[in-house]
Amino acid sequence: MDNTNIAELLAKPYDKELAEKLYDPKKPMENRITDIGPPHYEQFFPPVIKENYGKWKSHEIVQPGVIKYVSETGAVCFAVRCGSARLITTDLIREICEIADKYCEGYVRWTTRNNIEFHVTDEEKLKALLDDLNGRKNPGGSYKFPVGGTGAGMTNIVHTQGWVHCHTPAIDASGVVKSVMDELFEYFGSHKLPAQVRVALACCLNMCGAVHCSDIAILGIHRKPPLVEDDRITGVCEIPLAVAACPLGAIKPATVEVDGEKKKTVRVNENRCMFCGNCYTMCPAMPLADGEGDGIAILVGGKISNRISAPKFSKLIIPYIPNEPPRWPSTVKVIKNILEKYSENANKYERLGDWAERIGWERFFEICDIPFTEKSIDDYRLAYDTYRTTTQFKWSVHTD
Amino acid sequence: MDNTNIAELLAKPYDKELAEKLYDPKKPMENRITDIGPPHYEQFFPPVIKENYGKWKSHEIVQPGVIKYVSETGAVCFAVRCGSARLITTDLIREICEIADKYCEGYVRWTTRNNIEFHVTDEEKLKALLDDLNGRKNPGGSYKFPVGGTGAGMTNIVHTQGWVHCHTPAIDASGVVKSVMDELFEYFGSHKLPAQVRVALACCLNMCGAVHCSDIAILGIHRKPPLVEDDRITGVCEIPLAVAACPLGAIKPATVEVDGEKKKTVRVNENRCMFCGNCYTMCPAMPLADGEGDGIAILVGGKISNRISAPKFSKLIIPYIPNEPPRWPSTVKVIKNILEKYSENANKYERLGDWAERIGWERFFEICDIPFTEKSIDDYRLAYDTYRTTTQFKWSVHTD
Amino acid sequence: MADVKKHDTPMVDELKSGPWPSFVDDIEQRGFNGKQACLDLLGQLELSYKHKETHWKHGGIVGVFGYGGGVIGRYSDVPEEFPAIAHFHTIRVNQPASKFYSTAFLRKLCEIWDYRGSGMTNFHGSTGDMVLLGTSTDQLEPVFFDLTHQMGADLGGSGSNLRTPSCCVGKARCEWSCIDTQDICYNLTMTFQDELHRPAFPYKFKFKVSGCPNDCVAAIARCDCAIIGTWRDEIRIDQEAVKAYMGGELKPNAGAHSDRDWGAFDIQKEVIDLCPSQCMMMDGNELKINNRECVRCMHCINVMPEALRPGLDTGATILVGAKAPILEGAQLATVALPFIKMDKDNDYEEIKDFVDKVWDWWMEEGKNRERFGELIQRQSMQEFLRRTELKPIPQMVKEPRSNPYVFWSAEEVEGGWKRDVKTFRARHAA
Amino acid sequence: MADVKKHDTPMVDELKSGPWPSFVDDIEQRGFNGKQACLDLLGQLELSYKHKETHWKHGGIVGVFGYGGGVIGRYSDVPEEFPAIAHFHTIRVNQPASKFYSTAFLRKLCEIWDYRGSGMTNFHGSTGDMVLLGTSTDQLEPVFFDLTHQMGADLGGSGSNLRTPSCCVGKARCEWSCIDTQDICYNLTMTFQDELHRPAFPYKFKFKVSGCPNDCVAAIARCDCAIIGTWRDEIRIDQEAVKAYMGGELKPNAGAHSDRDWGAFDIQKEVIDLCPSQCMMMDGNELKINNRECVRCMHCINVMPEALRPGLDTGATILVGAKAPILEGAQLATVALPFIKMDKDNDYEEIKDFVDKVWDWWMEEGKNRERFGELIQRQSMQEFLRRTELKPIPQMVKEPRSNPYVFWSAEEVEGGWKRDVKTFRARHAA
Ligand code: SRM
Ligand code: SRM
Ligand code: SRM
Ligand code: SRM
Ligand code: SF4
Ligand code: SF4
Ligand code: SF4
Ligand code: SF4
Ligand code: SF4
Ligand code: SF4
Ligand code: SF4
Ligand code: SF4
Repeated sequence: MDNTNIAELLAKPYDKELAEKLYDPKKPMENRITDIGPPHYEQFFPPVIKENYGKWKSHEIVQPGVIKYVSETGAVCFAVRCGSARLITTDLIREICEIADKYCEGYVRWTTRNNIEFHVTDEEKLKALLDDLNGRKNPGGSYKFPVGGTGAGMTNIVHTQGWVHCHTPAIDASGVVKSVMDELFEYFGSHKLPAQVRVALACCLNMCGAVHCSDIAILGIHRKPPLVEDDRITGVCEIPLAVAACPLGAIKPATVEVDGEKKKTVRVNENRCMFCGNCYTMCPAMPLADGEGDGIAILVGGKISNRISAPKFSKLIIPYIPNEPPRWPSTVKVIKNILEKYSENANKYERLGDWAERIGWERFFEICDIPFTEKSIDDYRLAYDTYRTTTQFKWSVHTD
Repeated sequence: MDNTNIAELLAKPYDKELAEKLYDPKKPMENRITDIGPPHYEQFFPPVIKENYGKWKSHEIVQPGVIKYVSETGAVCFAVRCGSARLITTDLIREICEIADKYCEGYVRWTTRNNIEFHVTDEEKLKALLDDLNGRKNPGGSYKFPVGGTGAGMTNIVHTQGWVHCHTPAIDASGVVKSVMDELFEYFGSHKLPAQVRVALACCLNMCGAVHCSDIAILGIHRKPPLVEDDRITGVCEIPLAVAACPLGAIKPATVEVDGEKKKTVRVNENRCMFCGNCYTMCPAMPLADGEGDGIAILVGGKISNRISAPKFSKLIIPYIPNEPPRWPSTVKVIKNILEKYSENANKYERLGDWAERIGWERFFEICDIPFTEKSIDDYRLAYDTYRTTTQFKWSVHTD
Repeated sequence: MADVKKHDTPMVDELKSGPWPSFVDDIEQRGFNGKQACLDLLGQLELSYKHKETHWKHGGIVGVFGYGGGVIGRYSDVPEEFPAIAHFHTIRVNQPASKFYSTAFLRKLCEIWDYRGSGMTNFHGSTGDMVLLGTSTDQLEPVFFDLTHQMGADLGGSGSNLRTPSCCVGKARCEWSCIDTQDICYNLTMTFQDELHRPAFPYKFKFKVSGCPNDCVAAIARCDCAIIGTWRDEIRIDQEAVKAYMGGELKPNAGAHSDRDWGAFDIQKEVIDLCPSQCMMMDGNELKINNRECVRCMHCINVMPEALRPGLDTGATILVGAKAPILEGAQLATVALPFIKMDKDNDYEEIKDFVDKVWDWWMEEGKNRERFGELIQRQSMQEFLRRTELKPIPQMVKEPRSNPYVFWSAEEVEGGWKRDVKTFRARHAA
Repeated sequence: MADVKKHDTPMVDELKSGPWPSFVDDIEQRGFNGKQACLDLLGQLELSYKHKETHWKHGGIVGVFGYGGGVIGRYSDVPEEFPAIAHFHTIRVNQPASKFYSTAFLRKLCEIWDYRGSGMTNFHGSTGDMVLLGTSTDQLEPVFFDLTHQMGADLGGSGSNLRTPSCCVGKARCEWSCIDTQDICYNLTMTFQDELHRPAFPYKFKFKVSGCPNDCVAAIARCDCAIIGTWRDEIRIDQEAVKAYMGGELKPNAGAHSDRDWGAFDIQKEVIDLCPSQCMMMDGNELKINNRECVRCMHCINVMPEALRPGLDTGATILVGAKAPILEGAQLATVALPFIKMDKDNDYEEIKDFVDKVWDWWMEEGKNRERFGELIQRQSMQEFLRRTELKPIPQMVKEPRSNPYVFWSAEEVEGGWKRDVKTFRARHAA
């Protein structure tokens, strides 16, 4: 299988019966193609991209969502970026293909933040494409392909599975993202923030959304220690693994009587539990999820790029907001407020975390009117490095 | 005993027999005065200080070592600061008293860095005092009372006991200080550095000299694990305490045969030892000192004041220089070099550590021509926070 | 079209309104369009909205023959109510580097997935895969055969193996890329197919490749081995363009701040003063950069893309050990190799040699579920350097250590560690 | 004068030359002047220079009756060679706050020490005591009786007790002192005499008092409880003096940079640009400070002492937990109370109440040889706040935590922690 040239293969119609013909469970290696890796990228490049690979000279964001690239060869390419729910159906992908075929010579791309990008090479097509995109709406009225996500604005929220697919979430992902993006929609299609603002969501502490370095992070958290299913645990996991799973050593082996029978199980020292969920990952008989206990923590001020300041972690500023499906109004409100306060107060080019550091976190909490709680004080391994070991601080509502 | 007024008491001649008369070992509480605390400070204030307490308005360093204070009352006070070896004899104190009586109405003070301060209120006396001080020399030619230690210069080296009195030192203190100060003497009596430079010395990791936050720190270190005196250990310390002493758990109880007899003792996992010396502090049968192993580590860039930047720790830049009594030439040389490079390159008001951070530590090592070794990389508890987690760094000799 | 059953989903339906693309509408439409799984998924989601708890069971090990990764098992814990999603495994399909597609490819994928799965996807997963969301165990092998035989596609990673590498758009469209991000990503993926498909590591291992320090694929935060483009020579300056920015003819930051009046562009305030290494200055009308002091943060280039460009002696900085918080806390990646040439001609030998040493050490010493970055923290950066045969340089640390707890080995110390108590006591009475 | 024996000390003698005061000359002279101990000390030092090892034995518990501290026992390990220093204990004498002395006091001290000790001292010890260096066990009680009866002086601390508090020169001579450093130091010392003399703590505990954030007594790095003066209102500005600095009539930083040509004073570059909170500006010829944003770093005041002065609503910031590296690594002190009035009239009640709570906790929970700062690290800042009844405020931290590992208690969580597996499984099939 030559993955550098699969055009021919793709040109063939899908053969629904082929797999069953080739695959014989009794001889699983027969006809098996493995380790071919992903298709080679180059064959999917639109012509202008292929021809100008490595030759691009500069770019200009001609309007939010539309970036014009100019090559040393003089070639021009417009990239049009559209928001996406990421959780999308084959129908929607087909619609994307239809658009790509119509305007983009049959090519399309996704960004690292799950936006869709269409490429055209002349302004006329650009205009037609934009009109087309803006016109496509869902039955409920939402845009199918909102254009934006560039420059000093907000782009798509990187997020994870939530209740749509994962087994460990403390919150939903897609629903929260939709609720936040609806409210902050104006920032997606405009360049009026001081710098780019990256919002991310992860539905549990595993942080598949890598929210640990985002300007604003929405994090699903549990707040109740794991249940222990004494009658099931030995059947579904090994006690030593469950015990070893806990970074704080809060899990100890135990023996209990279940229906008159002695059973090996574990006990959790609940006061030492920090709800990380690693025990559940290792052992299905230790679920943490709880409708009342679970909810959202907000972290802010992280970043990835090495621009001006070094990459940094997001900081926990709101330890808990209850789950409020379907629209999570409290979460939406605090995020909007932070974004607006940032927008009003930060300097041009200044990322949210750099702003907070410049004015001081005491001032950040004051300006954003967020109560400071002990939960924001670190007490994990490297906690000491976050203590304030100087008399340099500002007076604020907290000291008034 | 009224410690706010001891003038009368002091006026009486010293009665050499009194103690023996009053103290009866069989009735130790008889005649015993305890818990009186230190003499009240106020009675030792020179008149101008007492009268203007809390009224000082401003000051000017009229020349290195001489600070003129002006009070709201119009009063003026000159403080004349003199270097001192700190390790001084009663003869020298008497000489200080003689000077204080002659020029300073019988008062004198010591600074927090062990310099001596004389106070006079008029310029004439000031001149006479300065002349007198400059004229006093030791038989070997050294100044008894060098004037300086103010402003953007070097002041006295805070230091500790060394081989003169302590049981745990890896180096001498007074000898090293003398050697360094001799070489850097010009900086003590002048204001030509970018900012103040605080040098400190501690003869072991206990750091009685609190060298952990100095611009330049000279630190005595051991490099051989403790010996274990199997035949003595149970007599002089408790095994569990010795075991518990080790922060790295490198000490384990053991039983050995000494002269055919089974003895309880300990064994050290030498590869886990970091030579902190805490075991020896707890147990005299575990000495670390070794003429070949011990020596000096140099740390730089710490500070205490909250001026401009927050207080910070000194950083280890040279892990080891051998002990070279009596004049420690290698140590003196590297310190002088660092000081000079700092002086040439830093901005006005910029402390050594702030300079190193501004130019980047890679550049600091380059400019000071100090080899970077793995010993400068942290591997203790909070090590992660010192890793470079950004692509921001400079090219230097290390990458060329 | 088959008959489909719509559940009552009042809460979930609230997510149809508002301007942002509604996943609910999309999924519901797909459901009405014949996919019961879609409607069952919305039904179960409604139940989750009611209970505020997930309704997926814990894990489930499923996969395709010969691979230990690429499929995540998933079962509903209310299968009677939602039988179409009783099994709902995901298949991670390795995306083409930087995620360009032909519609032919996507259409074929849709056909397969409509036929064999739920019709639902993530485009893309957080690691970068095309995620096919929801099918039953019996369809796993057929999907795999379809992907390999009919599309030339393969699975991505999951489990304790190499995860699907990913990269930024790089030279394909970006003028700043210092390295061939796609080629590196593809090359590593192909070279390490075995590591990707057959879990043999202590835990997951990720590569990401960004063309420059803007790091558009978030490598520095999200992967065990980050490859980030950089340059060693001088930032290229077009002084005429600098003047054009100063004169207001060119828009700063390529127009990224267009919707707000930030006043006239001020090169001093907006560029020179913000340069983290303070290595820029105006010399009359000329912009001067002291490149030896530049830390290549990209800011000036970002602000004046027509005037400034990365240098020509390009390569990559390699950083290691980034990860999410589980277990010991999150880590950003640490500089390991400050600069290496990324040489296509020698098949990226240098980085692969490095990676081999990394894996040797980690596979020998790493504990179960210990990420590579955690191993470094546990065994020390010194050990990392020894095992990878790198020399320690100050670029690896923000600052030298401040604690004095240095380890020495007997070989380093004059006279070694063998000492005799008696000789010591001969000098020193106890 | 008694007959004295000079040892051969060629190496030590090398330390007589050079300009810095030679401790060798001083000690040798004192030796020739009748003190064999001085000459023996130099002799033993020579031996140490030869062996590169100390020649003092480990510890030795000696002291005066009723006190558990104040004396450090010390014995030579080569007593035959240097009999005059066979015993060489030190006595720590509590210095008067800020270390002013009358010559009458010093002379008396010298007399005592010449008669009963080695004639050698440290003026002063690192903690602040007058250190009388070297006497024998039988002289300890007599020295103590002499000190108390004939000088009104007392011992300082050593061992696991309160150590001798110390302070900067403060209002006695410094225009910036926001608090009565001497009075506070004296008051605390007197109040806590029992704690100072009778070890009852897990380890040592230190107080230091600095009048302003310049921290001339190094409190923030060297003590368990640092009291550092500050102000809450506005920096006082004398605009005329500002102009005088700008005009070059006044020397910046009071002349601290006098021996080098740094060029004409530039208020923008030297003050405004260096202000860490960037809260200063020139408004025409007027210097303006946005005091709400000022972090009271002292820089502007240090540079222009004739023009700027701390505010008038003064008090102290209390920081806790600084220490040297043993065992867990060095710590700088952490903000505990951002501001308290230091009220002489109420006998500094507020800080004493705080200290009581600190000690209660530490004495209950502190492990042997665990400094207070280490207890905070081990049991968390949260526990510290609970035990001292302080409310958490952002001033206590540099930044909020970045890891998500937050502890919750059952009371804080809706429904508590009691949950029933059966009810859970009724909703979720296993
Ligand atoms: C398309 C995409 C790369 C890809 O392979 O898909 C991309 C494309 C560009 N990035 Fe990016 N970045 C992309 C994700 C990122 C990420 C990763 C992320 O967000 O997860 C980052 C790091 C985020 C962070 O720091 O937290 C990122 C940090 C930057 C920066 C630094 C901005 C800053 O102020 O720190 C620049 C420079 C700039 O914007 O001037 C930049 C610049 C650019 C440029 C101008 C580069 C160029 O010349 O083509 C591209 C258009 C920028 C724009 O959208 O305004 N790109 N960029 C990604 C679009 C994501 C999206 O759909 O929104
Ligand atoms: C006398 C003394 C206080 C005492 O109670 O004994 C003192 C006295 C003064 N200090 Fe200090 N400082 C004294 C130890 C300190 C210490 C503690 C130490 O070094 O161990 C520090 C913190 C050191 C550090 O940051 O590492 C200290 C940091 C300062 C600063 C901050 C300087 C900076 O650039 O960071 C100032 C402000 C200045 O110099 O402009 C200052 C300013 C002053 C002023 C100007 C205050 C005043 O108006 O009287 C005094 C004269 C300064 C001079 O010598 O140039 N004093 N000063 C101490 C003299 C020590 C000596 O003998 O050399
Ligand atoms: C599907 C995906 C989220 C998504 O919605 O996109 C995902 C989903 C899961 N991740 Fe993840 N991770 C996904 C990208 C990530 C990322 C992001 C990245 O790769 O850039 C991270 C953070 C970066 C990192 O690797 O540290 C990530 C960090 C984790 C962790 C924590 C690892 C750590 O060292 O801290 C776990 C926990 C574990 O491994 O047990 C985890 C575990 C999981 C599991 C397997 C749940 C589990 O406990 O076993 C999730 C399966 C969900 C499901 O049923 O579909 N996932 N996971 C992403 C993979 C799709 C793809 O292949 O493209
Ligand atoms: C005399 C003095 C050094 C000097 O030359 O001035 C001193 C001398 C000793 N110190 Fe110290 N320390 C002295 C001030 C300090 C300071 C500085 C300070 O107080 O500002 C510190 C650092 C600040 C701090 O407390 O953390 C200090 C941190 C230590 C430590 C490490 C404590 C820690 O928590 O890290 C030890 C080790 C111990 O306690 O076992 C120690 C232990 C010792 C012992 C008792 C040795 C031991 O292992 O038992 C030393 C006795 C030496 C001797 O024979 O004379 N000494 N010690 C200082 C006391 C004189 C005085 O009372 O004025
Ligand atoms: S963040 Fe947690 S809950 Fe969300 S997809 Fe990843 S592992 Fe699952
Ligand atoms: S949730 Fe985390 S801390 Fe709590 S018991 Fe499980 S593994 Fe331990
Ligand atoms: S630093 Fe160490 S050797 Fe020096 S006096 Fe203190 S305890 Fe003794
Ligand atoms: S010197 Fe320190 S690390 Fe080494 S054995 Fe002794 S206590 Fe442990
Ligand atoms: S990381 Fe750099 S090279 Fe890659 S897309 Fe972003 S800006 Fe371009
Ligand atoms: S890339 Fe960054 S560090 Fe280098 S000159 Fe430009 S702004 Fe300065
Ligand atoms: S700490 Fe402040 S008040 Fe005290 S002497 Fe130093 S400058 Fe003056
Ligand atoms: S004291 Fe420091 S922070 Fe305050 S105005 Fe002056 S320089 Fe700025």
